[in-house]
Amino acid sequence: MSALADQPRAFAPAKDPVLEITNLSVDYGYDEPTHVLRQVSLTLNRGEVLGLAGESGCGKSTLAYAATRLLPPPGLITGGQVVFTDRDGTRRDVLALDDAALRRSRWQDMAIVFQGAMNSLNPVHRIGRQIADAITAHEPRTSKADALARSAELLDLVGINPDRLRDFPHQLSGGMRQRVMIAMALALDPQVLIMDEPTTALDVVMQRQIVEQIADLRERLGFSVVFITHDVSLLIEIADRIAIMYAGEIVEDAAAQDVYRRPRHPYADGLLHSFPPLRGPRRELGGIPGSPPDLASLPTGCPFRDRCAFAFDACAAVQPELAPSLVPGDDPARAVACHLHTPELVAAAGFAPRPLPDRLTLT
Amino acid sequence: MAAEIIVEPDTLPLQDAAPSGRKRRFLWMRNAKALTGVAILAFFVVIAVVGEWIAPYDPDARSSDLLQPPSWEHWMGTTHMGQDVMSQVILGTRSVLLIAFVAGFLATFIGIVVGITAGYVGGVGDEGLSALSNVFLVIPQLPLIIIIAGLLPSAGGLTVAVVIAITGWAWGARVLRAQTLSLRKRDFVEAARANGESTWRIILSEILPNLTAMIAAGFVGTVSFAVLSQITLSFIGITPTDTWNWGTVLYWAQAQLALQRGAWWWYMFPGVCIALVGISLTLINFGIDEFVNPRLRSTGLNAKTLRRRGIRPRIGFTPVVHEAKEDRA
Amino acid sequence: MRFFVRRTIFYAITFWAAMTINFFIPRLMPGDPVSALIAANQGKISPDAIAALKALFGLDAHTSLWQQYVSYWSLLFQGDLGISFSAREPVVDILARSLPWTIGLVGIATILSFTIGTLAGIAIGWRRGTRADILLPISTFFSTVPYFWLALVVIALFAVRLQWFPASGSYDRSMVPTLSWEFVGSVLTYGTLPALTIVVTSVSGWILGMRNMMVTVSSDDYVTVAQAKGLPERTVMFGYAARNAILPQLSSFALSLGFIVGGTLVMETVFSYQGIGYQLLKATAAKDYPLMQGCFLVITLAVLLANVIADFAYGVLDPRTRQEG
Amino acid sequence: MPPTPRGPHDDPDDRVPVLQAVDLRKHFPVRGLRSTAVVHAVDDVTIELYRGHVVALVGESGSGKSTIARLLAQLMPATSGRILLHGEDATARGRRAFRAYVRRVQMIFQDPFGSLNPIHTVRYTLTRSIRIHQGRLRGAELEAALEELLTRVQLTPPARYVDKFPHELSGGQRQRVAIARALAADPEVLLADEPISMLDVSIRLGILNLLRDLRDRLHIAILYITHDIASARYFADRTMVMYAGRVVEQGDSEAVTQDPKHPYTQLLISSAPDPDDLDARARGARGEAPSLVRPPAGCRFNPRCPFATDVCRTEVPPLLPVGEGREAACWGYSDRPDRPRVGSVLETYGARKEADR
Amino acid sequence: SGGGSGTEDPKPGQTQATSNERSDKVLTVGMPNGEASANQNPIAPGSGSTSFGYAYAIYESLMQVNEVKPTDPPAPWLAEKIEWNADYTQAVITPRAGVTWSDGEPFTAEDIAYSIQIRKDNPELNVDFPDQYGEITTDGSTVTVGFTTGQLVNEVKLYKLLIVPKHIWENEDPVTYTADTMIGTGPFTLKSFTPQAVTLVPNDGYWGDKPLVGELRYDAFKDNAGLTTALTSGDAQWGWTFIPDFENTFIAQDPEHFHQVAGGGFGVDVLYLNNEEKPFDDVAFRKALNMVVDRADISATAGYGVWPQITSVTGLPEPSGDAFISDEFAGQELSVDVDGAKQVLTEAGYTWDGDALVDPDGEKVSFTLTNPQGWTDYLDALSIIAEGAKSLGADATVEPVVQDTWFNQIINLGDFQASLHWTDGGSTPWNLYSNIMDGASYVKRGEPANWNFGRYKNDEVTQALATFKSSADEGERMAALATVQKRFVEDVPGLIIWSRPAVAQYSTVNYTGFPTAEDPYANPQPTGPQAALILTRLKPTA
Ligand SMILES: Nc1ncnc2c1ncn2[C@@H]1O[C@H](COP(=O)(O)OP(=O)(O)OP(=O)(O)O)[C@@H](O)[C@H]1O
Ligand SMILES: Nc1ncnc2c1ncn2[C@@H]1O[C@H](COP(=O)(O)OP(=O)(O)OP(=O)(O)O)[C@@H](O)[C@H]1O
Ligand SMILES: [Mg+2]
Ligand SMILES: [Mg+2]
Repeated sequence: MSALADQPRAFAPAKDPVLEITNLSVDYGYDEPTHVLRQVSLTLNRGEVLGLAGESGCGKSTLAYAATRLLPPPGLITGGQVVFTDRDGTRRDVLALDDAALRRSRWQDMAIVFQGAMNSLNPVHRIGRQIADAITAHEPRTSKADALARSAELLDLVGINPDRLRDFPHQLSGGMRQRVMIAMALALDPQVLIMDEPTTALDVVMQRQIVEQIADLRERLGFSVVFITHDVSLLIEIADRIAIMYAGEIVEDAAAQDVYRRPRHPYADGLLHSFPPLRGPRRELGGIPGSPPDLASLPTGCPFRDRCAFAFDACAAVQPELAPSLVPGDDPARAVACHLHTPELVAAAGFAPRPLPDRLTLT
Repeated sequence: MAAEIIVEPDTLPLQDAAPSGRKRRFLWMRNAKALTGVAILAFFVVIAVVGEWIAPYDPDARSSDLLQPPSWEHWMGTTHMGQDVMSQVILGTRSVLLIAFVAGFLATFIGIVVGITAGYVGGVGDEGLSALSNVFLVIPQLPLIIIIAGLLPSAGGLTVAVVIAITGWAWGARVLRAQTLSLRKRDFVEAARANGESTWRIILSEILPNLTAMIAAGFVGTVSFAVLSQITLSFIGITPTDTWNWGTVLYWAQAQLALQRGAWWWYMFPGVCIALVGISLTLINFGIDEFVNPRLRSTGLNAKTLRRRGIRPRIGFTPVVHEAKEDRA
Repeated sequence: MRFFVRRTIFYAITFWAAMTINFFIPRLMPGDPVSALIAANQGKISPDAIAALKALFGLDAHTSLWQQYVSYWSLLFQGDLGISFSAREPVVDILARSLPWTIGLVGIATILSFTIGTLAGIAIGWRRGTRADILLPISTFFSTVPYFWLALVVIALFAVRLQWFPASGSYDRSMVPTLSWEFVGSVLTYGTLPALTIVVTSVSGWILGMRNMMVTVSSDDYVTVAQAKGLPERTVMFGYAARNAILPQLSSFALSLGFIVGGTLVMETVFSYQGIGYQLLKATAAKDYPLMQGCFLVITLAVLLANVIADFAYGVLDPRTRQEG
Repeated sequence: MPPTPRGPHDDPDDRVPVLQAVDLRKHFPVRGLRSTAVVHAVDDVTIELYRGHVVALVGESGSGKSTIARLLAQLMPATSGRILLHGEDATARGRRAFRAYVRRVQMIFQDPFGSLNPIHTVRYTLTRSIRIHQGRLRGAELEAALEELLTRVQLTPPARYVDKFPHELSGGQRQRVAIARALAADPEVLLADEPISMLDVSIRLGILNLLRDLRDRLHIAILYITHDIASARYFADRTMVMYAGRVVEQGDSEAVTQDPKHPYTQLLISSAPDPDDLDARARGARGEAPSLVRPPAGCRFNPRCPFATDVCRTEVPPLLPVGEGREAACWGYSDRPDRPRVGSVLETYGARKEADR
Repeated sequence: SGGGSGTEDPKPGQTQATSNERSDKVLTVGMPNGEASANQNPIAPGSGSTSFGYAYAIYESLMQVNEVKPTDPPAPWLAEKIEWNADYTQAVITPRAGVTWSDGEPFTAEDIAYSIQIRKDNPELNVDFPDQYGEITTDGSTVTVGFTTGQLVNEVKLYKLLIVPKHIWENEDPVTYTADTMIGTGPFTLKSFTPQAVTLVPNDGYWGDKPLVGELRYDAFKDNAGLTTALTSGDAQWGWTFIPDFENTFIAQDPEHFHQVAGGGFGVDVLYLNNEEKPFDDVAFRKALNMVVDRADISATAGYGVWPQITSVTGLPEPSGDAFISDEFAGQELSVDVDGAKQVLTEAGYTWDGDALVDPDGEKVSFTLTNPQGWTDYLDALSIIAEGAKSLGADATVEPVVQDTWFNQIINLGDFQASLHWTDGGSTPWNLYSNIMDGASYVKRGEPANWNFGRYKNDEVTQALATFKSSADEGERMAALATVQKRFVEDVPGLIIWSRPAVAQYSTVNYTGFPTAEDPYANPQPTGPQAALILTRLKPTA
């Protein structure tokens, strides 16, 4: 029932999936595992920027790591598929690849920039070499010199003077290191780029530079991006589609402006509207009441129900499923995991479905 | 949406995700390696304690079974004088363990104190202490032991232990110093300082535990070093040969050309005992390092389960097991 | 610049302290060279000869310890290390003769052991939790048995029983050292057992150290990044994990290079290999002060030199140390 | 109720800053063979923290913000300059003085991945802080204190986090543990170095509200270092903008963020994302931070400044008043005849962008 | 007669066919010294060439003394003859004619005079006659050496002096000269030196029987065990080391060729008893202990039969001592007699508290037996002695001590209760007895003694020993010796444990003609002036 009109996006991604995550489950720990991700499904389309936002600790990084199988011990992928579709249409399940194939696929198919990128550089190698490394590993015919020349270009791309090729990581500021990591991730024109809070250590000027750069490159090279950040403003600005995570599950998945202007999940609304505006009138913000649930012992039903103003009896018993929004006029591709939108499911479980309220905001 | 309804049974007991402190303390017991190590060591400790009562013979007593291979009467054979090798080994255990551990503790202690102080204090104090450890690194152990043994009326076990410690701490100190130096600049040390922790607390609680693996390795190293030094000293005949230790047994074996005469038992058993003690220490060391490093802990603790489930935890290749439900639409 | 001055002063002081201690050690030792000589010739030299021997060793003149100390330094600076009591030849000659053997044998063995140990440590640390771990207790077994024990067993087995290698010595006794293939071959055959024993007993230390560092380093982020980049396993293992893990290992290695000169005393004795360690043991037994001091001198110098190298190597290998906050 | 920005001298008690740094300077030596080069991390920074006030420090990454925080926490000696606590020289000589100092001045570190000891549980870290600053609490009291702290930083339920090791926590969770640790000290001054960079907006808000509550109730002085300018506007009374080791602009937060004067501040503000106003954006700004080993002569921003003139390249601009309680270090606001004409960065960059296309 | 008596009648035990042609096989002498030091000076005490032994194949002595049969007259060697005056204060040496140095220079009386003179002039070199040389003169054909005291018991020391060439040495400082060229008169000359092995080749200009050993090599082995290994494997063919259980360890490896021979001589090992301290200040206890020490057991177990048992109560070893045993004690043998010993103790007022022996003062008897650690045969012997003491009820413990301490603070200062020590050999029993009980060597406890460590003092004995040493009258000397023996047997100042003859191992695979038990023509060890004699007697096996 939002009155706001749809704004056409400048860049409309084609609807062909490049990465399909289905029912991905991840545990931490082996004997008393914490189920951090439980059957998470997410699709990334070719050429699309998918924003991933959510509570701190809800499993965003875990999702990114698991999809690339880089989760450190004691992480354990306990189920699901991560199907990558190559440019030529071949599909492969990352989780089923053997070591060699996985190695080959890495960085070319999917590159990742880690959270805490400042520690991600090898302290004893010059950054040029570290970038060139990735190139020569995948393109063995590239000569060292060529690889270094490419590295120089890449550095230039992220706004670092190519003179810095011969610097060691400790000689760079945190922001520069993050940019080096981004440059490195772009080294092989990956089809999917996963970026986990790549700009936390950067000032906004730099952040903008990088974001613009990524947008540019994306347009030029047509790769897809999974962008994880807490900076909602930034996310809305650069993402085509945003997935909101809560307690190890995706609760809403829709086009960026749709999510921002017309959130369909109460949590998404809370999350996207609790940041202070830089311009315009100052306004008081409330945030989301309550605290996130314990991933180690999640209650049954909807994990958000304790903090939700719209919770009803079914929320405690039935786990919501991602389903198309029921709001008339909504993009049919958008999905939300809320019982308000799945009356059939509620009914099937023997509860009385609730009608959609007029206003979905929490406060 | 053709999804089924998933009503999760509320089976998960609400308990702390992490084991409580007490439980945690005994966690290392679950590490098979450490447990084996502890078991072997405990075995020797028991022998060291009750050796006198369980030794089948007086180790000095001669008998007519000269140089007999192992038999039911003499499990480890006899010496050229008909003495029972097993009794000698049993009674020798105490002095070996005592000296080794006293020396190991002492050397580790000095090493920790000097190394960490040097690394943490920095500047002139560091240079002074480093110079000191360097000097001790170059002092030759053997002549020093001879001197001290000569200055004292009887170069008993503890003297030897002290001398071994004095000559053996410097290496550890160096290693610890270097590590402390790098830890000192870490943010968490700074943070603890900024939080108002006292210097010694920072050293003891922030830096030291991060060095535990290193210290444990150093301790194991020093203890082995002490065992070896002591046994070597006994073997070269520098320390008294009247109190039994494994080195003394070997010393006699060598003096009586046991190997040339085919008396392998005289040689083999003490050697194997030494090796067993060393191995037990190493195993314990593994246990310690898996335990003190929280990142390694769960892998170390669950090695067996993991093997059963076919999981090999690795960096960069997260294992995949299809154990969870995969039934969502 | 100040840094270098400080280091120089530091090493000078260390050198002085070590040499002073080394001056006093033999003099504090109980006993004297004469009775040691008599003991060594049990029954062959009558106590009546004591006076002659004292005169021969120059022990009859009474100079104060301080005078001795002063002349010790002045002679040291002239490169004069005196005449060995027991061998009756200049200490410098003995050292010059022994040093190459020690450096050759122990040096090669140490380098070998370090290389093997480090490589094995890398492999084991990298594959932590697999069956490769078994290698550890095995190698530990060899490092925890006393050196001489293993050496004697090895001699009994390979030299006496199987006769594959000679039991003692540095080269075929019938040869006179020349630069011929024959001689080199002989040196190699004679060096095999001692070197093997050194390697086998010392390798586990390197394995252990390297493994522990590998395990620590492997959990660092940059290793994950390297994996994420899809680098070949070898590159990740060596270029990333091992390259960082080896740093502390290297400083130990530099130090142990210093100890090479000291020789593995026991090894040289057991195999009667003519190195410095053997000379030191002999000198100690014979209370041969000049020779002992000579040995101390080279050992001290070597260790200090190794320290300098360690300092330097760390600076080269760890770029972080080049900048200081 | 939006907090109205208050002048620093509301209360006679507060006339003296709790913590003050005068002409602070920090040069890091660059170690090399014969090198005497230094990194000019912080140059001539004067900063005043008043009771119950929040000063935000924003600026380029690598401009010396963290260094200032560390200097103020006295974790490293300043190359020159003075630090005054309640107007008295507070340079801590000796451990006792230092500990007395940290009781009053606490710092939250920027990097929660590095500032928590990996081998200690959350319980240990917080217990230590509580013990140091609140006396020897034991048993139930201690548990209550721990619980209270964790709840304050929204790590709830506390029991879930209290026995975790840092590596078992997400970035944001670690950051909150670091905050809780500083809070346990009940300091007079809190130096918060990007305390919320890894938190999601809702928790970010919670933490900011918490800090604001501390400011209002306990009159803590807070130095708030951030890259999130919107939060500076929301939370800070005053905002200082740094560039390459120098303060380039300072003043009332609302004014600085709504009407930036210094070209760098303009660039900064206009670079900040704002989903409601996608056009107010300086696009295509290029260039990078200058080397701090050999900083540019004159105004350090001059290589990137579209308005720079010769005077900017030769003479260091002082902080010039540019309005009520506001200062900017830009020759454009001087009355020199050769001053540059400062226009709108946004326009300049916007125009360039158009030209590019 | 220096020359070998040929191979016509092969000795039993060495029944191999031999040839009289020089063989090119190497005869390897094994030395347990570890490493040869590059000091070839043959007269400096402890120098490499003497302790390694090859000096004795290159330099020769004046006479050949058969230490195995010390009573045999010395055989002329470099000296044609040596004549002493009546009180043994002057010796006239007639050099052998026709001898040349290996550099071709003739050997003359000057060389002998010079060789002795440098010993006199340099106390460093004067091990044998410190401060005892008188005037040394030469008339070109003979050399007259004067002594300040009578040297009857020391004459062999003169015979064994190595002679060096004056024409080379006079330009050098004899103390520091390293004599690298090794110009001697001996049957061999130096071919090459390495610290591991010293190689000698026959001296073609040798004055005596031309050696048939084509090459002689002295190999360094680290210690006894190393040498044992070399001997048992045949890598070394001649040497001397204590091989425990030598019959199985060594000889059994090649019974036909491997031999161990032990010579005679007067050297013995003595358990010094501290005559001034409890419990050994009581002659009854000393006697009793003497009666319970099982010397057969000690010799067999601790000494592996290498060290022969001594049976005579006088302590004199067989066979050398046989002629010196006084009539009174002829045939009296040491035996274990615990009851007899208890009897002696009971008579002296000792009692028993249970098993423990209590002395007349009412104190329990206990003592320690001290020796350096590492001297394993001694320590084994001590523990057997301790067992004997225990059979009396005395509490005896064996205490190994640091060798240096023992040398410098224990044995010489008399700070022990019982300790094993050797005695000098010599050509008469004089050294044996003097070393144990000579009042002339007596110093107070706490002062360093050269001999008589047990601090036995009896003027009668002191006098008798002096008489024996200086008297020219055979009868008087034997009477003095009888006195000494009587006191030795009755006072038991120390316990003779076993004899310590010169022992050597050799292999007759390549060469034969070594001294054997049947033909002990010389001390069988390679390190001594006798080496020149033995080497010229060796014959290659066919
Ligand atoms: N080794 C571990 N053991 C147990 N739990 C873990 C472990 N590592 C992470 N977790 C838990 O998994 C959850 C998800 O962590 P993750 O790092 O994916 O969060 P995130 O969404 O990236 O958060 P942030 O935005 O703060 O980085 C957190 O609640 C965390 O506590
Ligand atoms: N210990 C040090 N040694 C040498 N240079 C340093 C050191 N610490 C910081 N610097 C340099 O000082 C400058 C300021 O660093 P600082 O960490 O204060 O920046 P910052 O403003 O906090 O940046 P960010 O926003 O990225 O955290 C940087 O150029 C940095 O490289
Ligand atoms: Mg994260
Ligand atoms: Mg910072």
